[in-house]
Amino acid sequence: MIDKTVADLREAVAGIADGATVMVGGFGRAGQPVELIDALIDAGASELTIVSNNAGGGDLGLARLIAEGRVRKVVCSFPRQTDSWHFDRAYREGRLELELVPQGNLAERIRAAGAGIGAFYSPTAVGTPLAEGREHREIDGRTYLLEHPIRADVTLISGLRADRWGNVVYRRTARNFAPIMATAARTTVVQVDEIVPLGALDPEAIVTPGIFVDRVVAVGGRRWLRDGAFVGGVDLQGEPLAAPTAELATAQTAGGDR
Amino acid sequence: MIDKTVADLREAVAGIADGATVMVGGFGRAGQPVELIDALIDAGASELTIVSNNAGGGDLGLARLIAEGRVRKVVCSFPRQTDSWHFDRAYREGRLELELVPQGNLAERIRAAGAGIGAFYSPTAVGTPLAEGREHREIDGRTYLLEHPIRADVTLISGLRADRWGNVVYRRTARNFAPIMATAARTTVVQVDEIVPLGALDPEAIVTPGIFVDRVVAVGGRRWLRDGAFVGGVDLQGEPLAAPTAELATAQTAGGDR
Amino acid sequence: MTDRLDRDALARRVAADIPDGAYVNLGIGAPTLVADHLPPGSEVILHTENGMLGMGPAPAPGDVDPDLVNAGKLAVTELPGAAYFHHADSFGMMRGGHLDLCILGAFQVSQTGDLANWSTGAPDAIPAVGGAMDLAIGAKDVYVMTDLLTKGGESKLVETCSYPLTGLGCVTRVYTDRAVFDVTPEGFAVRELFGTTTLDELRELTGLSLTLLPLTEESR
Amino acid sequence: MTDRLDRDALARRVAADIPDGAYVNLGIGAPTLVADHLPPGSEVILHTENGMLGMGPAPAPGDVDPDLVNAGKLAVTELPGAAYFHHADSFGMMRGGHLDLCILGAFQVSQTGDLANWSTGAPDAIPAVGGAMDLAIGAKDVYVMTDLLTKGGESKLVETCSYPLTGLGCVTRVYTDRAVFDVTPEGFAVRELFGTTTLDELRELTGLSLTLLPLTEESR
Repeated sequence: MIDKTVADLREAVAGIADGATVMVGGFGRAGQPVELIDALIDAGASELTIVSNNAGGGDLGLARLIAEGRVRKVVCSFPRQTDSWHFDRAYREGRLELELVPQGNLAERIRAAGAGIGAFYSPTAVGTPLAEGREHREIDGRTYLLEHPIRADVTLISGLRADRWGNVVYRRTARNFAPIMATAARTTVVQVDEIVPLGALDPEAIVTPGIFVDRVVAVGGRRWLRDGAFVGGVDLQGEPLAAPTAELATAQTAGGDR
Repeated sequence: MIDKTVADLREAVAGIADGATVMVGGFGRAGQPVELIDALIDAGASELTIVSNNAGGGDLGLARLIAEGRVRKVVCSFPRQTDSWHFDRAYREGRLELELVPQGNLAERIRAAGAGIGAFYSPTAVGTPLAEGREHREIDGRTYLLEHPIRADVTLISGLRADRWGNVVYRRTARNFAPIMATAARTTVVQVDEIVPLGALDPEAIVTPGIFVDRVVAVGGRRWLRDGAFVGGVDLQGEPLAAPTAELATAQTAGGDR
Repeated sequence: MTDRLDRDALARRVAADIPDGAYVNLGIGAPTLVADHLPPGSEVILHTENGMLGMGPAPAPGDVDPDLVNAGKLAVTELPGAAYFHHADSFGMMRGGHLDLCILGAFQVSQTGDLANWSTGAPDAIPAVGGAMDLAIGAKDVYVMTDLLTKGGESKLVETCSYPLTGLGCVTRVYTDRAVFDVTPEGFAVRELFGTTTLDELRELTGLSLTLLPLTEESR
Repeated sequence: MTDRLDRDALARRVAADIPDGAYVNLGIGAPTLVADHLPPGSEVILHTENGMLGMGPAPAPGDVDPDLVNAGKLAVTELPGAAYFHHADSFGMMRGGHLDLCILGAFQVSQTGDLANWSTGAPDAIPAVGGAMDLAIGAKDVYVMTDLLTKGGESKLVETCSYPLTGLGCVTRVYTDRAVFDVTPEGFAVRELFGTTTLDELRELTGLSLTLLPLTEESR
């Protein structure tokens, strides 16, 4: 019998070695696997290369991993945020290396790794400083840059629900990089709010089939819903986000439509 | 207001010119947009280049299009079937050209067209006759072939349900090539069993977002469910498939889960 | 000063040019204001590159959903007809030319349509590009929405960008607080003048030999 | 003749080697019989390249669903835990090395693991490749399941394939009606002999200098 669920977060991140390349899902805080990152910090690995869209904000998750000095290099598109003080400090002090990749190339390079594509030509970044020293090629009158896959030892992502085969569904824009990162690592670990029985997920709506998933751990409703320790960003006026209303929280975690 | 639904099949295929490149969804008969192909035959276009996984079976759909002499060239992975007599005859008589593409390269080349990838390196077909004369490249010790996108003027596909924005969901393995073909043509036309109100499709489960779709036409329950004119293939023993039971047909078209 | 459009008025002006049914990406920052000024009854489908089509306005306070944010990581809502997808699909949508329009901010735009909007090249800055380079080449039209001048009074419309480029020859139109410019094979052409602004003033401010589109003469 | 495994027995023999939890693609034709012989209680997840994981056995007569077929276009069923996806995702899954095992038929397998299974090169044949070339390179292990000899009595195990290739050096093991062979750096090594078949007989039938795996000696 296949059962990819593990008992706790410690087991979920077991075996991540010093120097490992770790993909971390999330776009800002949406979809960031904060509980897995906390477990990774507890497990003690260091000298990590992190592949993620951002480099953490505030004092938790990726930001905390960097603050703890565990990260040697970040591969991302957008490290700079109003609250990326931990990354900023480490970068300015020369304590970590940054590889900047345009967001779409980052996504496509991760997908290429998972899909067995050797390399591909992208039109993004042609004529910019990020094109310097790269292979250029003209195809049908347009110039492209050669882009190579980005692989990882481990992927850490956050989903809404999973079953014991490792099938995963996500919630709204928390999906972002998770489905492609799941395909690009030797070991893919998923935290979900809830593990459901096999067959409970609609086969037409499964976003990440279990073939890409090695370990699943349930973390309960995420922190911002569970205990009021809401950590969201700012609204359109730049004001801090309020925690969701109790009704919304209930609707969203009660096994409703999504 | 956006309304991509059109009144009838004639309008759905309007404007397809002689010599056009037309992508046609389906894997065998699963997902083949038979009603749209019939309308295309009625509309009269000829000298077509067809991009599809197969080249038709029996006497309907793609097979009929070929039988009617409308096809100049077929780009596909597997034209030969036990019942591909119309293709076989036209090919042997030199009345149409065949470009054979391995199925995975066919799919990835179609995706590349839709995703703005200039070209990509695939490991498939290296060392085979289909690699002859192609650009080879060694990447990280493995040999790859350069593959270019396949684009079309028009894509004809079949879905289960759509809304007026052109969001589409499919049914089981009838999905196959449709979602990628929808992205790779200037005009994408979708036949569905049923058009549903905007908001009726689960945003987490939409497979083809409306941005890729230009026209949607409702054809009712497909023929094999609607009027008993079931046209399916053979079972594991090679026996012709029986038409589905009435209960199954009801369950599948009554707006049930899928 | 009153002749210049303020940010909201400019957003309204840009919004008026977006046709019903268009698929539009508003990037981050000021251009996202355009969403608030779309003509009532018009259906414009907003794409956010973090994986959504059919993005709606900011939620009411207390209805914020941290799983539902835009590219600027601000809270948004979901309209009926919305769809979610992953990042590779989202940028494929963009790179594949399926969006009708991107509206972006800019540090500089050159008369050949080159865009600089991701870096001022300051040596001590932490580089961050996000989706800027993908957006710059990822739509049938790329409009820039910006003040004509920097805070220091320098023209953002230039002969050649001095800042690091985001994309080559990608901008098709520039909406500024003083005028609207099309990027043409002959350089910038003034499409519309706001308030009392004149062509000569614009030539002086930009140092460019601007032309006037026939359309503009009419509309005055 | 009775010492040779028939097709069902061979399928059962292959099935016995598939570990619980494996992701397996059975191609089309004879290898699909393996599905009927998986050990009871073992969960093996079948992939069909036309867009499904968790494929179940053929449906009962009258329960056929033409929207639910395998790569051979035959009716199948859906198991709890199944998932559907499109063709690019399906072949990405394969090409990306996520499948544990593909089981394929063959016209010829060379001692370096080259596979020929899509074309006999007959000049009048209509060429058709389907997913054969993608499958050949698309799994951690590629097993071939075939009779050792053609109907004309020629060995399908060869020094070098004379038929057009499907993939280079991709086959890792060959299950035949007379023996099981591993592809090793030293060529074919016999892993298991069926019935009274001997190594010498196999050498004679194939014309190859076969070695015997230590495992085989033990198991006799």
